[in-house]
Amino acid sequence: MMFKIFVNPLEKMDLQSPFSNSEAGGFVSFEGWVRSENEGRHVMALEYEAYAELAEKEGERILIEARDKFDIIEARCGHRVGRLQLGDMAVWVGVSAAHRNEAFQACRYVIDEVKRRVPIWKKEYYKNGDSGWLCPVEGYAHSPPERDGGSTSTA
Amino acid sequence: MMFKIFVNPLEKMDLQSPFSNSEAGGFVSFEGWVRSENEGRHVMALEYEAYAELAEKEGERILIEARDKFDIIEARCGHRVGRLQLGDMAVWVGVSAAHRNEAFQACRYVIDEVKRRVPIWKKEYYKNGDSGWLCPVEGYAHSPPERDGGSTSTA
Amino acid sequence: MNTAKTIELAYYALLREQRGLSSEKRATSAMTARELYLELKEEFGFNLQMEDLKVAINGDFADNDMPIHDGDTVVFIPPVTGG
Amino acid sequence: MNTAKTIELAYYALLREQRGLSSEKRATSAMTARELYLELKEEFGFNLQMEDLKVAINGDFADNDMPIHDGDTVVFIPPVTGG
Repeated sequence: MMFKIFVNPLEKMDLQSPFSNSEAGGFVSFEGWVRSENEGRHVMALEYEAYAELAEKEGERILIEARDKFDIIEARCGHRVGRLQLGDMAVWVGVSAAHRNEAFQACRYVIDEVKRRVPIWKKEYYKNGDSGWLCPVEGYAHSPPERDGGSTSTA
Repeated sequence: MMFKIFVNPLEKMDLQSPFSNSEAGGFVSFEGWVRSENEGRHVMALEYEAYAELAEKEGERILIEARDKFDIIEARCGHRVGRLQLGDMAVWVGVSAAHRNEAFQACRYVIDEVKRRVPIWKKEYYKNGDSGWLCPVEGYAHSPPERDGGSTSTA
Repeated sequence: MNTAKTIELAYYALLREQRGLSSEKRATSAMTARELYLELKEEFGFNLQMEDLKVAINGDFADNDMPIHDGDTVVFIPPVTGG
Repeated sequence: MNTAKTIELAYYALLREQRGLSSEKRATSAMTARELYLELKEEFGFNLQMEDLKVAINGDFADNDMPIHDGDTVVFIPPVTGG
């Protein structure tokens, strides 16, 4: 298990290379990409900031929970920080298992919990020159409505 | 949408390259790998055979169904045929969407339906020298019990 | 009524191995795919039952009881195990 | 009873921008993380409410009403938006 914060671009090949295992029959991965629109606003770029020490600790806990809850072989997650452009990969989750059902469920669990619990924050830069830290708190300025457990400019 | 049978090894980079799209916030992929054990037997290699014309037609229908059922942007699938070794990728499914929930659901739908409907067959070669076409029919020799909609030497 | 016709058959996987051929032309008086399979099963000792199989006629899935015509390509599809 | 202590604070994201600093040492008589935040909120005009925040003490999550001690590192964690 390994949760890691990356300052440099996430490299899928590197992230996936520890997964080779002849007992694994299925591998599910999730990639979160920076997309151009959030709540009707045109996003030009994103900036992610992490409380890295605690992010990696909490991220590792999530991966261990995934292994305890689902019959999987390996689970890993990488999260990018710094300034990202449209289409860049912000987060990668990979899970291998003997059977695909467990791989799908665990991968979904990891990304959901990472979004919910890991101390990482996103600032959006808009086409009109505005920018702001997303803040899903009722009544606060940048407060996108919930969707899939929190809609943002990634997924 | 594109479902394709490959005689040569599946190349993830090639399979994923058509997915770049600035509206996509999430990308989910599934990889089926040849694993070393099925129903307690030691698998050494696999051979896949396809009725290619109908496989690509039925596969394409599945991808279109996925797009109709779920709010996704793109879905693709590649399936390998021929002789595969342990760890080789037998099948790849990729789905992009604005939101991750749809990407996960559609990816799961595609692999489940591909396994259920697309005319492709798998022969397992065992450590003890035996081999046989898997045949999930009651009372038939090679008849693994159902698990996750059909347990085999991939996931 | 003359029901003699020539059918193109293609075999895959288990049926290909049991038949020892990938494809063949066959003269038959079978009216439907089901009748044709029973004829083949009898002749070649296929051990799959008709109800275990799907049928494709001319490149797409068809009902087992679909009539077959001279020149049709018929494929009997064992339970699939891809993925 | 002398409750004066020196706390190490680190700020992230919105709080970092509102404070204009990434970290600082601060003398405080606050007994708990909650009291400390109310002190900071008052002084620096933070607009997030205590109930919107989580607290980390010495590198791990802690209860808002956890006592704080001299030398502790305290981080107030705005609602997370990673992924």
